Amino acid sequence: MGLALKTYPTLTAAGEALAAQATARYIGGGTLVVRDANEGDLRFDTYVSASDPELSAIAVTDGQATIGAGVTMAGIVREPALGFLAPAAKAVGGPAIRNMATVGGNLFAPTPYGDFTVALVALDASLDIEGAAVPVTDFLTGRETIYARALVRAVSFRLPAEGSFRFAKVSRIRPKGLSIVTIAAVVEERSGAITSARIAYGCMADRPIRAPAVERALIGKARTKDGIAAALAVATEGTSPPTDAIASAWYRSEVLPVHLGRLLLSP
Amino acid sequence: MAMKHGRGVAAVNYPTGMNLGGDPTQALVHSTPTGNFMVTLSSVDLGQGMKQIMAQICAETIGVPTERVIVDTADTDTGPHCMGTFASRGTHRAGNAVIAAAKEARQVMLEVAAEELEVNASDLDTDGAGNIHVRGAPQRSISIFDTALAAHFKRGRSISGRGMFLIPRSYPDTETGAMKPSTCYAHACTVAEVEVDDETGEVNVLTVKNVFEIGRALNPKMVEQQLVGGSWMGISHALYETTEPYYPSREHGGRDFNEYLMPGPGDLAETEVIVLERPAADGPYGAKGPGEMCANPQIPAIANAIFDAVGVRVDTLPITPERILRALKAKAAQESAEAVAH
Amino acid sequence: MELRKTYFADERKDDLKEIGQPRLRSDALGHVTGTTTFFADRNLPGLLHLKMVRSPHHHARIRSIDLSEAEKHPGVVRILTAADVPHNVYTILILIQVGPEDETVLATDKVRWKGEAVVAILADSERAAQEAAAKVKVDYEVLPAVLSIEEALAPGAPIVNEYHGQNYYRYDSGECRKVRYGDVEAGFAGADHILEQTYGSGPIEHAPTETTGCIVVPEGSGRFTCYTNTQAMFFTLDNASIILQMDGAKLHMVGGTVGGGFGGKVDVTVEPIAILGAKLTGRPVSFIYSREEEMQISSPRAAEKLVIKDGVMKDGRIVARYVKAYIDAGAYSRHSPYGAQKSAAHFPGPYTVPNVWVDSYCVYTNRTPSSAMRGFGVTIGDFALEVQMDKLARLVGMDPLEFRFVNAYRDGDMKAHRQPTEGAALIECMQEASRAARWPVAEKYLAMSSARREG
Amino acid sequence: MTKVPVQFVLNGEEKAEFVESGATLLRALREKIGDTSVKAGCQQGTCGSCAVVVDGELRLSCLTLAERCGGCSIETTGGLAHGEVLHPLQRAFNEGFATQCGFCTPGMIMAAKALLDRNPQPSREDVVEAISGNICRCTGYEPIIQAILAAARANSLSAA
Repeated sequence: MGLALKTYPTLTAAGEALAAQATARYIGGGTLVVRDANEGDLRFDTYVSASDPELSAIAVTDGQATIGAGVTMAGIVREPALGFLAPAAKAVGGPAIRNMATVGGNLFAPTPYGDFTVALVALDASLDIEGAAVPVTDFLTGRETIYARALVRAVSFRLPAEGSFRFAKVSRIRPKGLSIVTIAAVVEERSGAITSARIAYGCMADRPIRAPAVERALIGKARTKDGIAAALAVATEGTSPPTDAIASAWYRSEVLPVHLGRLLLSP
Repeated sequence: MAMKHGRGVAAVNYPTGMNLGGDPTQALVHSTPTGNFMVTLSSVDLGQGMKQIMAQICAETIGVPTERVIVDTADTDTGPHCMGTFASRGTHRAGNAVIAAAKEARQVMLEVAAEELEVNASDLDTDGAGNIHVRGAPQRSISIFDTALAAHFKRGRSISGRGMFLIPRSYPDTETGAMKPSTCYAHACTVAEVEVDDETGEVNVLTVKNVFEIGRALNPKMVEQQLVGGSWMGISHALYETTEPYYPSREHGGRDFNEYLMPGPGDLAETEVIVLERPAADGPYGAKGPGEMCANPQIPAIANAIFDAVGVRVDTLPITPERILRALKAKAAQESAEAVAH
Repeated sequence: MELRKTYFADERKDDLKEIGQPRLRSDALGHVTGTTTFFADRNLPGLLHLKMVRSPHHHARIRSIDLSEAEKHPGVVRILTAADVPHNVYTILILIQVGPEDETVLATDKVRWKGEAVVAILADSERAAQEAAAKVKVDYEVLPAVLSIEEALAPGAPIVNEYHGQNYYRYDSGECRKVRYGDVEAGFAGADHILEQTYGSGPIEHAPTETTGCIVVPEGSGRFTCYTNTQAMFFTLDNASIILQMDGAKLHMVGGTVGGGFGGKVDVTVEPIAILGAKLTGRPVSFIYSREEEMQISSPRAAEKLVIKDGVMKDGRIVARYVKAYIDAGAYSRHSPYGAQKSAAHFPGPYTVPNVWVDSYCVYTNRTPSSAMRGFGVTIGDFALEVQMDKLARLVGMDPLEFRFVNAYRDGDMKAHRQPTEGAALIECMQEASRAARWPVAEKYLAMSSARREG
Repeated sequence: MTKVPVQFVLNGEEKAEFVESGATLLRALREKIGDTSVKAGCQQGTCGSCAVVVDGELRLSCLTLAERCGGCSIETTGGLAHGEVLHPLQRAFNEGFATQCGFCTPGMIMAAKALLDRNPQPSREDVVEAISGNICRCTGYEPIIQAILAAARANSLSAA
């Protein structure tokens, strides 16, 4: 049977509709779900969308950012208060995709997609799911299970200290290509020593992950070649990179420390 | 990290037309009552510009401006037989057929003009702008428009021609392989400069300088289109493309333009194209087929440049960062083993 | 782009009026206004969509096909199986007497590659066709698969394609196309150095932006108009005529405006089955490859393996060249026997070598059938040859460009396939490359000419 | 199949059509309205051949639901010329030999238009970024980049 679109004024109403119909899927920007339909994914026959204006709101106050799940990558790039995040938003697709793809959709994008979410992991973002605050890493762990049909209202995070956020997407194709490895880092320093570090990887597992061993190894060290050596030595700890059309697991593991080192040492 | 520079060269040739011949193409040309010319074919334009080139060939042969020629092609009800567009045969085979048809049509056109001007057809020439005149006496002239009108309504003549081009099929000798695969060859030499990241195996192609010998550039801007696009595809083949990245494993084949890798607009090498023309004896106005040849020399030139840069050979296409990195690691392991042995 | 008119000026008259002029393309206006009509740019009332059910296995026996659920699916108009195809086993090049017929339009008792067409669904909408395709039940008995050239040629390998009887194409010359010129063993015996190397490649896709497809309209006259993006109108018409056992006079192919070909649209994989669908339903039928089908189902450029062994003298002359080339045809011939033969004719490349031995094999594996692509039979060979040339130059301590001058063919030189060289221009290309790339070579090479030998 | 009414402005003209609920804008434009300048190259969002401008923003019509475009203003390459007067981008692509097979051209021109409408004097890097979601298999991109830069120059001359 044909597909149908059902639009609801609020996310809550959309959520109820989704819960009531197993063959319904939520549509944000459409870049994932409409592709699935075009390619003959028969597991769903209904798109559910919400026209809730709150979903496309961005609020940055008192060092706290809250981004509606329906905000597009282009919307992030346009927001002056989120300038540090522009490289991560620009890492997603080409210009047309960025005008459509949303923050909420990116959370569900399977590896090797989902570059923006890598940034959210490094920012230790929290998701608003039906009023509950869910850490982004918890969400990712349960993405195909308990959160498979979750509706994310917004993501929020503390703004990182000036100059502490770093982001790199390594791709075969420029300026737009799938990721070999994506790295986001929030590294704070005082008096020449690293005081805190949150490191996130894309494409080093089947979903974005944190790199706790690296984070530990950076604390107290200088951000120099020698200072980060111990961290690079444990760069691949806890990773299980995929082999896909872009790169093999072997290659991803081999170059991860190289790219991590370059990112950490970049000015 | 170190970015290592290198450069490499390669030289190639390429046959024009179907291997071993036996691949006919036919063409028909006729005039409308007002002196436009229709070329009828069944050859296919893949985007390389076959329609435009056939119009220019017909126009040159008849002696009219290209705008006076209309090409109607690829309808099997109307177009005479063509083997198809492949094997760098379109321009060469169809071009020759169009020349033959246009020559026959031109002869009728001159005969009609001769009757109108009361001279011998052999004394007439065209000016390329739409007129026929007596050679050496340009004031004694008639327009092609009037000639066509006269042919249709007064003289009862059909200004038309049939063209056919066939290189007879060659059969290879079973023991020696003696055969005639092709009648003319295009040529190329490419020098590529690369930089290779010796920690990641990534390659940037900095420049490619391509020299192509193609017989005759029938339309230089369209030749440039083919050669520049082909040069890009050569780079793409060298470093990026395969449907099965882990061949012979059938896993992980690309399903879309994100997974099937080709260089993007941010990956372009500075590309220089230089064209030489040594007309082919049997080519239409000397032309050979450049469309396939132009994508070949970049591949080995880049492979050789990578060796020049980092001292490793990757003899399997595509030359991916992974293959280079594996070769670099193998080389390093071998060198350190040798150092220990000494 | 620069036209360097100084070369071969005496062989050319540059007095033409239309030829050599950079006229604007007559078709570009349609392209930039979006008004160029590609085959799919037509809307037809009652159009049916054809969707193929494909093999999920590399090699399997078909025990049974159950269409009962699919046939009942709303929107399904007709389902085609092998029994509906009048002449189901075909091969494209039968038109030029290159047989045997070895490929099924729709699989009968076996599938030989993952992706092979088994059942064709004709439905009112693409979605209905997709849904019905999911309801087709095919019972397969999976068979051992042969996925590489080495596996295919190993003793006792499973037979990929019974129409050939062995895992390679049998030419009139035997298991391979052969070229024998001079005495290659004597050449090696007298050589200062010998270098044997192996080269390879993976399959490559044409990846045109417009996928392969056609729309077929049954006409009141009893004829069928097929709007197609084939690269070869009569290849398609004649093969469709054979497969459908239909008089060619009933077939009308319309095409000639193609969104990129690169050799990928010379197979005849969509038109015959779509015409059959139109015939059996009396309705227009559209069969257009999805992007995924274009990437993984349409024929790629073959993977190849090449072994090159050369004998070379200290002064740089190549005195013997031995080439074994293996083309991975996949499960069916399509154009591969032709490509392997073209490859044989291409060696030893644009060089004059007195002793040459070439064996070129077309090998069958349980893979997507490969076929023609830009540079067919030559591109991968050129990669191997020209990397080998670089290695040889370094082996004898010569500059790689100068090394090629030493060996470049000239007019009158006898080629390995026993045709004298005519119209050579390799030397001039290299001279110009030397200048353009600032890659200096000795004066004697700059003084060379393709048209004659020195002294 | 449920049909729903959709109204939008296409290239300055009001359009009202019944489309299948859940149908893509690509389908609606090509099959309902007959604007076949919008090409279906992949229907995956990976080639850009179907790119259109919706309310000033570049979109992929293959991933956009027609029903969600109600009330929008949509631009396609099919409506870019004013009679016989070509848009500067169309002129630049034509005169710059930036088309070969022509299949990617309409989407490419839309991507370029979305850029020039916001940034009339783009750098080469801006142009590269703007067309990064559009695949061309024939040209090697360079002639396309040059044509877009030429159109921008022509624009600035006519504005001066």
